Amino acid sequence: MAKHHVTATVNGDAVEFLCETEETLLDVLRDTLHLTGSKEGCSSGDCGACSVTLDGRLVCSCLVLGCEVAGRSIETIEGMATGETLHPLQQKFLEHAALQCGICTPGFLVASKALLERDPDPTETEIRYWLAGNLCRCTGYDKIIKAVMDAAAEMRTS
Amino acid sequence: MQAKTSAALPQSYVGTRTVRPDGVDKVTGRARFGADFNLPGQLVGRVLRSPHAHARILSIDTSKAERLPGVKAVVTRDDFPDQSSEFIPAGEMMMNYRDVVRNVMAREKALYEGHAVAAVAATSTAVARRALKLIDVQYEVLPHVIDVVDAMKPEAPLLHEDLYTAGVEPKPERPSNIAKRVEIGHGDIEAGFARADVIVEREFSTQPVHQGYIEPHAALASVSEDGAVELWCTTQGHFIVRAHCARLLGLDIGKVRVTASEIGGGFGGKTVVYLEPLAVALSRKAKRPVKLVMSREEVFKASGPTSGARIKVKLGATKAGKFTGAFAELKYQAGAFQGSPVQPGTMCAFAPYDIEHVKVIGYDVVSNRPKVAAYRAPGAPISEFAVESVVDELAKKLEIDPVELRLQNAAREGTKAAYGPKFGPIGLIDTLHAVEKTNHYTTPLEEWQGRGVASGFWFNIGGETCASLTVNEDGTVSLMAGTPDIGGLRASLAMVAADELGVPYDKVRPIIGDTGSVGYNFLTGGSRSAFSGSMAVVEAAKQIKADLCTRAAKLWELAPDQVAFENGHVKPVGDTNGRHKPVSVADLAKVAGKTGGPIGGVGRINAQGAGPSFGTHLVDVEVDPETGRVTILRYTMAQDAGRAIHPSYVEGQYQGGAAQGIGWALNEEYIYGADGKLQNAGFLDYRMPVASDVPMIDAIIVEVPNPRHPYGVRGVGETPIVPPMAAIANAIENATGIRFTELPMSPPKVLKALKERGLNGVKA
Amino acid sequence: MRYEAPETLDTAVALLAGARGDARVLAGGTDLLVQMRYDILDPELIVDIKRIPEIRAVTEEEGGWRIGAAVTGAELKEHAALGRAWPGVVEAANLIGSTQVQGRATLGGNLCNGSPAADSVPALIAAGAIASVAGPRGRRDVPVEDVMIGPRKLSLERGELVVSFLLPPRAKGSGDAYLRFIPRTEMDIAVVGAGVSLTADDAGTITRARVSLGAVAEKVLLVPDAAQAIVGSRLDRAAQERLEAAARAACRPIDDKRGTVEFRIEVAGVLTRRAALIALERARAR
Amino acid sequence: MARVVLVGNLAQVTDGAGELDLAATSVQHLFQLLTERHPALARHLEEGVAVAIDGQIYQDALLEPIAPDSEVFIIPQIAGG
Repeated sequence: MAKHHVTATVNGDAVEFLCETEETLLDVLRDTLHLTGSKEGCSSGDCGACSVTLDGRLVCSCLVLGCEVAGRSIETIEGMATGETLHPLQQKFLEHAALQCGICTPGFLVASKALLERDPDPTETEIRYWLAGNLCRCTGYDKIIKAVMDAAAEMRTS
Repeated sequence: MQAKTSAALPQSYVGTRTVRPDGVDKVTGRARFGADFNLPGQLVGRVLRSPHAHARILSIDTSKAERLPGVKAVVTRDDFPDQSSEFIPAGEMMMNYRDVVRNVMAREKALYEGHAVAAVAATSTAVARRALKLIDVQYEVLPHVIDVVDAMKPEAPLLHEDLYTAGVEPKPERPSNIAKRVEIGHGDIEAGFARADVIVEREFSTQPVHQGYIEPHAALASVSEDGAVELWCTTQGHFIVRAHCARLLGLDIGKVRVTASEIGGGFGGKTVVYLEPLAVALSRKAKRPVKLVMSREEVFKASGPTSGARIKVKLGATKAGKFTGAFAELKYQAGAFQGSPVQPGTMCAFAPYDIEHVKVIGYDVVSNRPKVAAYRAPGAPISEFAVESVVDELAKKLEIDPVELRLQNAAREGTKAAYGPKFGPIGLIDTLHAVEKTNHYTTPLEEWQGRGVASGFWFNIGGETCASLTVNEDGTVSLMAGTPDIGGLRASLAMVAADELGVPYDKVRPIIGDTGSVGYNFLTGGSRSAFSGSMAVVEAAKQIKADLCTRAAKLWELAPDQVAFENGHVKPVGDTNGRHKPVSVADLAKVAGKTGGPIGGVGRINAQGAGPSFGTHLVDVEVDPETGRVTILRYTMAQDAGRAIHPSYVEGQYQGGAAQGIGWALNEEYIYGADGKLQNAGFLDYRMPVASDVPMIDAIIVEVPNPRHPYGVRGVGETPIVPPMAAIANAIENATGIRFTELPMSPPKVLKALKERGLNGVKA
Repeated sequence: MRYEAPETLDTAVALLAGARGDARVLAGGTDLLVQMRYDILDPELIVDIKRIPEIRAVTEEEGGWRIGAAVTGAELKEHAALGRAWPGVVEAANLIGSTQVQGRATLGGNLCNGSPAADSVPALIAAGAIASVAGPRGRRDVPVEDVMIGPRKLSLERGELVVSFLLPPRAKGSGDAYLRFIPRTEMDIAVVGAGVSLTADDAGTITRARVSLGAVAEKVLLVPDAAQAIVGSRLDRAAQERLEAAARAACRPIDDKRGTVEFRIEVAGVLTRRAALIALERARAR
Repeated sequence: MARVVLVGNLAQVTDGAGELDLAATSVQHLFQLLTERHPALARHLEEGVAVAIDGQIYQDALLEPIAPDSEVFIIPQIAGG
């Protein structure tokens, strides 16, 4: 059967693409739109490396079909910085060395941004549970949690 | 986007917390990992894997798949020439290529579920998937064996009809699954135990655990008509990948160019080849680029993990707490081919202690599981888990504080290690004092809470390393290294280069070169990359400084010994001091062309002098007496870094290793069914710690400088995973009075033990 | 593989009924997409029901609440009034997977995936929720405990789909709770799940109760004996022990990679008691 | 004469002789002397061993000097993760 013709908004830009029914949003982002910042770690929604927001809602792009996003708005890691300026979360991840290998970092940043947009002042426990769907095998999470708390504090004061 | 750096000249960068040069790419999604590379005309590769744990492969018919439109190449065992059974250097590792070729593509037999049997390259994923279904493999299913003890039984199904136990004289008459027997030690343990007032003897078991890197294996190969090979892959050692691919496919090493992508975690699991030779073989046939990426299920079934094991430990001590004799027997699973880390397991078991009489015996045992790969301090966490548990039990019996007992017996400079030689300056005692001094150590505990401590040791290595420094015409510096940067290496090397040449840190741009652009490098492993890489950078900088002095001396018409290099400038010294204004690296770079050409240096070394790193971990747990759940309440660890080049990334290694150890201790395991198939090949049921499972991990950096390194650096990457399992088992014992000897200490096991002792029930 | 996203129920039913091969309803997709990716399912037709208004709505109805089958866990969590009336149901829905999964996973999908370990189902059964089912032969109401008949097996006929769930009006002094046991703190499938809904009089004596257990049998169980064990009591120690015993007696679990028979039976009692205590606490608060 | 200790399985190859005194001046020289005495050792020395000279472990360092009073251990080679 013919491919689906889909128009949507990605990081504020109107995009058009063709996809098979079985192609996931992650497949479309990576292979068709060449936005490889979202990573494929498991294809089962268990690692969070493919996290994006769909109409502002945090989801795993490996658990969304490409054809489902017609007319909807997607934000990926590629849309997080504004021009020359890193998002405070990105800056804090760098300053706190909250990444080692970096494969999980885009997912953590997208998920953390979604958290701080809902709750500007989360507790350590709230952050840990919100991010429980993002696996990191390098850091033990310590510096990631600290970076998110520090970014939240800075965003509250600015 | 310019990220802030936290330090400025003339202060030394080493020891500060700079922002990593590759950081911005990694927080913006720009960084390219293994699966992020693509080429025009690229084909999709897929691997057909054995559904059986043990089966003879009677025939493989690929004709139907080859006829499917869109299929451009199919490869099987016939595409990989057999290799003789001899140990050949691959990089620094000794590999038996007879096994390597059989592991990348099953030959006579499929030896584990997930063993590669064939691979296809097609124009789309859908076509590739259909093609796999069209490959007709005839199997004769054979009885399988999964457990290490079962595999050692004489009547066990035999994996390799030609495998005779090495290390026993005379050679056994019959083949078996026991590949090797190793033994180390010194003194006379019988005499040692005779002098003991107290002896503790226990048996332990551990399960295989996977390295669990979040990035699956991925490789993209492009082979041209003239046989030139371009390979992009995620690996801890692209020079090792080059050596393996050249050997397995009969290629000239010089014709194979391998580029290491950014690597999404390895922990030892990306030191061997899986997809890479298949991608090259497929591309060679299809004459088009071929990309292969593993699914998570394939990662679990066909790569890693580390060994599961059975361990016996016997340790004796005097009333006063002096260890008198130590014995251990280690049985390690190697997976389908020999080569478990049992040898280092034997050498590390008692390494933290000064014991006169020691004997450790180890067995390397094959069974129908994926061939094990290195995992952080390979072999050490397993044997040290058992030993550190027994040390704790001994402390309890002797009524001596567990830290005090360790201090009494701790290895120090001059101690004869269990594996023979004497230690140089080491920091074990310092790490014990460091945790003892924390308020964590003295904070009161409540009911059903417990506190545990354990120490750990790993050797660390050096090895062949190249790094080049080029001073560009504007005074900026290009740094090229050849070991993949897995956790901040580029930052550390740039800091050392900046200090050596006296240039600002953000004027040094470090990159990881491909196998064609930098000299041979052993892989990133053995906690060696920052240790060895910084030595190579120092060597390269030395050449540049000498060259700059020569050029300045000539410009000033002075003798070479009348100039010297001091914090970024060449200046006249001695009686000519002050005769000329000191000239900076940048100024000399401007006139490089007029003074002899480009300025650069290359460090080419085989780094020796690696200093062992010891660590001590302190953990509080709480046990739910009704469900057996163990919660990690608090975690503190101290480890000797020699000198921390970048404290944040050293702490990161500590914290990450501890978290992996927490998973190993509590929930991670390979679960097999009676059919020999892996039942939990995914992140849903292979339970790695998530953010809400762990507390903050307080990392204390102890610095006992390594005298053999210009900055005193020791490797730090592996030791952190050694102590956690015992520390947690000791904490659970402290909370419940029950000594757990089987990993993982998962809720069903804990609850069962509590019930057996009538300890389960409502919390007071 | 066809994909359709109808905007009316009738079209959805017609598509499902008329499908040539295997037809699957797509709600949150958090199970369906994984099963497709790992070659467990290869449907001929996927019907995305998220564009049908009534399947996406939460509405008050005769003092009770009607929850559309494709409302996500995250949306339920943000519905303050529903959270006050049925905290246990909302908590259960929010235990399904990660924050990311919460953004997609639905009550309808969780039930119709047909897993005995589904987190939201014991809470719905304890709540006495009624599933409204639409099919070629019109609408019918089915108690949630009767929808699933075994692992991956539903009592729905070809072409039928769950449209919504009706949670009955809440009497004064009512409360519900759901607890599950998993080895980690998040991200695992329930090893045992226990849902309790009860009503207590002013003296704190339990007058009505429903108890449901997940992951301890081939389907999610309604356990009347466990409810009987506490009705008429104030959940004193003796009643708690009767409750635990009745819960354990109802279990017929299996050994698998997630837990042993012994462990599941033991913990079923513990969680049922703990859930009942929380439910009673909540009942007393109103 | 340097004191040379063979750790672990190597002693089997030398019929139990675990310790020897050899006038070795470098690792390469040491390997020559050892193979002359125990030809069976050659394979093992090639297949990869590490040499600890006065407590310092060397891998693939044929040219490393050995002092007359050095204590030398021949141990299995170490890689790592």
